[in-house]
Amino acid sequence: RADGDVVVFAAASLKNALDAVDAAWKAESGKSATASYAASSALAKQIEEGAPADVFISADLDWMKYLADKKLIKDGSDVKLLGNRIVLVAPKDSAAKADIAANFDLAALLGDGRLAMGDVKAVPAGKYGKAALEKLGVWSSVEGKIAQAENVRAALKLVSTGEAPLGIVYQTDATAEPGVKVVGVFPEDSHPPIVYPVGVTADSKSADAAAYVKYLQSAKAKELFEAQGFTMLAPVVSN
Amino acid sequence: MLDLTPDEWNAVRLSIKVGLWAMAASLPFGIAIALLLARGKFWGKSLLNGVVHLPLILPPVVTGYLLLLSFGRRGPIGSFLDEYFGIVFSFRWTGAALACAVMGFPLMVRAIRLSIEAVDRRLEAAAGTLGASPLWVFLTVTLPLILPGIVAGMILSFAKAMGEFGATITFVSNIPGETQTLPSAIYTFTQVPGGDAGAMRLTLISIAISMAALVVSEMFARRIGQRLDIG
Amino acid sequence: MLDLTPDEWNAVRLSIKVGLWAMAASLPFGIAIALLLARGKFWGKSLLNGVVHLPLILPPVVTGYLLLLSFGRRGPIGSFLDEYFGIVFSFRWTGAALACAVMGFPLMVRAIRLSIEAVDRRLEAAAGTLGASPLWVFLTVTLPLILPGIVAGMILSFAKAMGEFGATITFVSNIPGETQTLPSAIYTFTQVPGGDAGAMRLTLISIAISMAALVVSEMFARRIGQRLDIG
Amino acid sequence: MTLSVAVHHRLGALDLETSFESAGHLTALFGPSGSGKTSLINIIAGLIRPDAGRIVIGDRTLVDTANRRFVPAYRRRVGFVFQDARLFPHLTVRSNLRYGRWFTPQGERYAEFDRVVEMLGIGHLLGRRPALLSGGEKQRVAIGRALLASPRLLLMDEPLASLDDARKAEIMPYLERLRDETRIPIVYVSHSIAEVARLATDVVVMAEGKVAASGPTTEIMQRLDLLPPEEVGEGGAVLDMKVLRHDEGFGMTVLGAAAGEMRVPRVALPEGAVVRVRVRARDVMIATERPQGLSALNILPSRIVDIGKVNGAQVDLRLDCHGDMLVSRITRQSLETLQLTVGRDVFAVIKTVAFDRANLSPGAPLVLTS
Amino acid sequence: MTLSVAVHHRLGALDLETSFESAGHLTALFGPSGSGKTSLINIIAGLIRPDAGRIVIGDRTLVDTANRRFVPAYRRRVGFVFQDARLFPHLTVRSNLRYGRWFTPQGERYAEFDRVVEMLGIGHLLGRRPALLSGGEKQRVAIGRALLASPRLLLMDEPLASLDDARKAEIMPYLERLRDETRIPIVYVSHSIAEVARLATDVVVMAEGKVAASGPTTEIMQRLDLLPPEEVGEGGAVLDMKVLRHDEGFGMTVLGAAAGEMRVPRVALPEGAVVRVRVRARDVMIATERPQGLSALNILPSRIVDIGKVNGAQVDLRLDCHGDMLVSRITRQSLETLQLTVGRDVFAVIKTVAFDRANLSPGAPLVLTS
Ligand SMILES: Nc1ncnc2c1ncn2[C@@H]1O[C@H](COP(=O)(O)OP(=O)(O)OP(=O)(O)O)[C@@H](O)[C@H]1O
Ligand SMILES: Nc1ncnc2c1ncn2[C@@H]1O[C@H](COP(=O)(O)OP(=O)(O)OP(=O)(O)O)[C@@H](O)[C@H]1O
Ligand SMILES: [Mg+2]
Ligand SMILES: [Mg+2]
Repeated sequence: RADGDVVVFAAASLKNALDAVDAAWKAESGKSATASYAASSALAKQIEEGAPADVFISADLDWMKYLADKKLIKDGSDVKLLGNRIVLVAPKDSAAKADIAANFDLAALLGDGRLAMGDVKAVPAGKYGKAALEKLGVWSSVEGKIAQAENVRAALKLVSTGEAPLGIVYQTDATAEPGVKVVGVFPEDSHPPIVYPVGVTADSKSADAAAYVKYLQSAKAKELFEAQGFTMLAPVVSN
Repeated sequence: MLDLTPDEWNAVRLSIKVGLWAMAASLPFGIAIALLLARGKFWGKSLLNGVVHLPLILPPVVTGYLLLLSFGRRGPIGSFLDEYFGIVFSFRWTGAALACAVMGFPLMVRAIRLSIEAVDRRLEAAAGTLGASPLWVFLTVTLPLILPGIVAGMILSFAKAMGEFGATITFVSNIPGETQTLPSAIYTFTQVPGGDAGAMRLTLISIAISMAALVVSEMFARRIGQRLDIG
Repeated sequence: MLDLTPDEWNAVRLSIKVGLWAMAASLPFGIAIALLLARGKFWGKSLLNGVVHLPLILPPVVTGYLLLLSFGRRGPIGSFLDEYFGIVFSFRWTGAALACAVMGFPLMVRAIRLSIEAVDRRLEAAAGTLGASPLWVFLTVTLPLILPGIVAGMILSFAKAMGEFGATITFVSNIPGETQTLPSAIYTFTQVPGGDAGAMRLTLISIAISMAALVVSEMFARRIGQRLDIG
Repeated sequence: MTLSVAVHHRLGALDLETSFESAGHLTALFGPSGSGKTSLINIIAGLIRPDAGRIVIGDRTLVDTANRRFVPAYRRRVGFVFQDARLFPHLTVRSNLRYGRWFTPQGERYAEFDRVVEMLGIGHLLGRRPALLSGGEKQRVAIGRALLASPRLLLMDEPLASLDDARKAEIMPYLERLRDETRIPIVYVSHSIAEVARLATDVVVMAEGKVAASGPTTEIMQRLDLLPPEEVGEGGAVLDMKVLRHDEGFGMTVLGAAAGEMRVPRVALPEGAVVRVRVRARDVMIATERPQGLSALNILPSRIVDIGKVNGAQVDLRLDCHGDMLVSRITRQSLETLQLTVGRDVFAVIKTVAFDRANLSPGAPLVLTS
Repeated sequence: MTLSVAVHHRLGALDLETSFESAGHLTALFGPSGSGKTSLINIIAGLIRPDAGRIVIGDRTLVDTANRRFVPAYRRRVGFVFQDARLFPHLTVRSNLRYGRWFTPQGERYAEFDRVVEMLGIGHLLGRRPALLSGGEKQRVAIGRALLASPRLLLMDEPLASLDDARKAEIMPYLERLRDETRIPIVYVSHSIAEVARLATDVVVMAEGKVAASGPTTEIMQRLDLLPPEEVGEGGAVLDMKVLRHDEGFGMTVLGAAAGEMRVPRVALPEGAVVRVRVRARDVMIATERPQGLSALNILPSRIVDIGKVNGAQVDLRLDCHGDMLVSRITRQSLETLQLTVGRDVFAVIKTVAFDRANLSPGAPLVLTS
């Protein structure tokens, strides 16, 4: 890692997209970014402990707010960058069909199987999923049948291996995983908006951090993010 | 401080149960493999040794996936066991115990193996001349002499089970009352802003349980040690 | 299959470096603590024993946080070491080594301790009568006799370092070229769609390195064993 | 029971190439340190698998490499007293002693616990762990452990080396009884001629892995050349004599053989019993006329049949006492002064006190090598 | 150098309560198995810290519990030959032997490697690991290891028990030289009266943790009551005699003392040298008239000064030979037949061949207990 690189602390689920964006940025500007991918929680606490991060991209608003509240994010630097959708998936050989709407019969679809999703308290995708199911009025009927995974990828694995007949994961994961098929998409208004915010840390001394964050909102970046299934929430800015 | 939620109480109980089962169920295999590695001379011994160490070498998540792939509902071993023996691991506490047992296995085997290698084989020969068949020699001489290693292996396995969550949560997920062990519960807390206090509380409970187990094991080991003391 | 990206090569090199350092740096402490626990009689021995086992008992994430809080730039120990010795752990490879050393420590101590407890103390007494001071007795008699335990402890520590990522990633994050070890890189792969192939590739490399280490250690141990063989 | 051993085994620098047959009840292995005695009994016990060879005891073939036969140690029912005691450190003395019993069929248990414990004087140690025993105590427990397994073949590797003589004196009669009454064959490694002469029916002398000589004790003991220089004084004739009568007044026993009558300290055997008497060569004096006013009580007329090689100041004479052979060691000076020649009739003079318990033992019915 | 030991120590059931002083150069500890001999030398070595007591050697106080003094084992410069060999299993024989050298100051190294190795006959074993040695080989290496540390105090716990007599005969002269030339005090545990009589200047007889008797060897050896019943035959007088002349023709040496002249097999010492002669009680016959035509060469006029307690068939007489004391063991029958009474003048008759090498040793200049 060359000194002078922009150090980006990013939620692990962004790796594919962000690696592509970083490569493009390097090609265009000649500057490099170094990304450290881990759970948002770990990254936030590391920044709190003085980690040499310039930019933080969280998988949810909570951890960004956690840092912002401690004045560890440069005022006004945070942007709601990306959005995502949560979907209901089943193993690819499954015959399950669902029309996700209020009070749809998820319990019947599960049978005696379990619904795999991220931890409903800890993992963003789990939190969104639980909110959606509550909003749709089916939570109470499946509450006892949840298999909470450490992260959304693990939930996806539980479905792709056939361990669980259904799971709730991000669209970005579902489209890229050949072992599952999307059974239904949760209505966007059934859960709080899924947001990946980005911000520059208060301790950042990098002159390029702001430029990097700006590049994340460029047309090229938008193209790369959307190729991975994210939606771009921030308006495109031009350099 | 001890006003735990019912789910947390469940996690405590489950952790102890999973830890004890993981420890107990892996013990015979641990002893057998340790014996093989310490004494055996066979083709593929290095391979076996490597396989035993795998759970240590692989990131727990990977071990969890591998367990899922082989012992899961559709995995070759999982479906076989389900069909012929009715043993199901997926999303059951038994799966958590399996994951913990696997994760602690290399530690247990190493401890027992070290003890086996330290046994004075002349004592076994002496038992043989007194009419004890190899099995009896093992039961009456080798086993008592390697008790320190067995105790160490058991405590390592139990302690590991108290701390293991990567493979467990990946394999059997995190179902309160069924597969949510203490470390899974702690993990959940660490992932939420402001969850530190809760994590701390459960961590202290986990430490308390393990310390109790440690103290008991040390007392036991001291007893054995005194008996074997070579004044 | 071996066409790794530069970052991945870095991870391989870093993992080996971190593993070796973790193993080597914790060895003297491991031997000292094992001696204390095996031989010492002092108030607070149970406590020490418990503390040594903590990294095993605690979920790695918790260990990572505790390291971050104490050895981080702003932590009490971290800032002290930085100020007076210029040793910085936070977000450096040294921190990764520290995390791995800590995680492997209970395993190393147990192995060495088991060996120490198996030493025939009458041999040490014999060395004493020949004029060897306690330190010399330790260096010329005890140490050679516990080599099997030391080798086992070292290999456990190294293997653990090859698989450890929970505490590492939590303590020093996952910065390519600085703190991204093989298991962290593997973890990252498992977090994104289509990462399985990459994870598999790195996993195989990790296994290969560990197996090489295992084979070397076994050969070494066999040598020692032959020397100590009680015919 | 005949013990027949013919084995070849390579041990580092030593080539063990041993072949002997012994029809005796107690076969002594005798030889310098490192000559392969322990290795040989390890092979007999089944702890070492010989490179080649055959071991047969009675009608049981224990090893026959030509026919790929190898009875494992635990099926041989040997009682092995190791040179190092090798007690089980995790068991009390009592459990150590009882260990072999578990594996002995009920009907074949001939050793009585209390009797053995009493003989070995280890009653007060039963509750202890071996680690706290003294060297001699360990060795005694080891002997007890081997005996209490009621073995069908007893292998003893210098079992009495670390014991004081008082203790030896209590154990030896037991071994004699074992030898004579239970007829358990015993292979006994020892450095002590006194032990060998007293206990052994047959002797195998080893040197550098080979058998230097073997045969009945009476024969081997007369071959002073086989004995190590330090032990020749202990060598001499071994006579089997009959108890003629007891002289209770003086606490003596009169023994008889072809050689004549001999007075020895009181022997606790009935009249008619056979006693084995070791007459050390150095205890036999020569007189040309019947001595008067001398405290030595045994004066046997005999004839010089052989004058041995001169050895420093000393020379050994073989005497024929009416058919029984005696050996006498005297100085060259006496040989010359007394003008002793082959064929001359002389008196063999032996003090009664020369016979201590170590030289008298209930006579082993000597069995000739078949 | 005076060795003074007065310790109290509780060992399980045994109460070790030992107190003795020895100004001798080689102090033998003698006593039955379990009497506390090993424990006592462990205390002298510093391996056991006594509950109470004082140990002083020369002007060095090793232990003084009253003054809280305790010199740790490694500062005592003792050479300890353990009852079990205790070789370092991870070192070759050579490294085992050299171990103590490292810790011996250059100027204080008196033991020569080659000399010791040759004496012990372990030259061919130097490259081996202890695990592959025979019992006697181990013990010899252990002796070598202790000697090569050039200790200032040598503690030997039954060092020769597992050795054959030929080997013993090579080691004993070395120990004698050590005792007499280097003046290294030696404490020597043994069950063998022959060894004790030959080597020891002083004897401490132990029984159940207590000192039953202690004193110069010459005194203790005459007290046949102290000896275990099996060993009384070995007891007797110990005389220090001067080499008068050699009789090369017959390979003999003539020794002189107050008692008169004695002919013994050739001794490799110059005229005028002092030789310690052990005269076993059972080797001394009594004659009321000077015997004629007898192969026994040594006939000493003497007077009966004491008739001991009757012991079975036997009785011990003390004889005064012009000031030197002899002990004779004869039968009660002879006592009566020859009408022996205190005060009667008789002849003590001793065969020359009764003196083998074990009974003759370069005389230790006896030092009286200060
Ligand atoms: N640590 C201990 N605890 C209890 N008893 C002990 C301990 N050490 C020795 N003993 C006992 O003390 C007695 C004396 O032991 P020691 O080894 O000194 O005997 P010893 O005279 O050397 O006998 P031996 O000739 O058989 O070697 C023995 O009965 C032994 O069992
Ligand atoms: N496994 C082995 N490898 C190499 N050499 C060996 C091995 N075992 C024994 N020896 C050697 O073989 C020789 C015979 O050993 P053994 O123990 O049979 O002697 P021993 O007659 O019992 O002697 P001792 O009277 O000293 O006990 C010794 O020189 C020993 O060093
Ligand atoms: Mg031997
Ligand atoms: Mg002893």
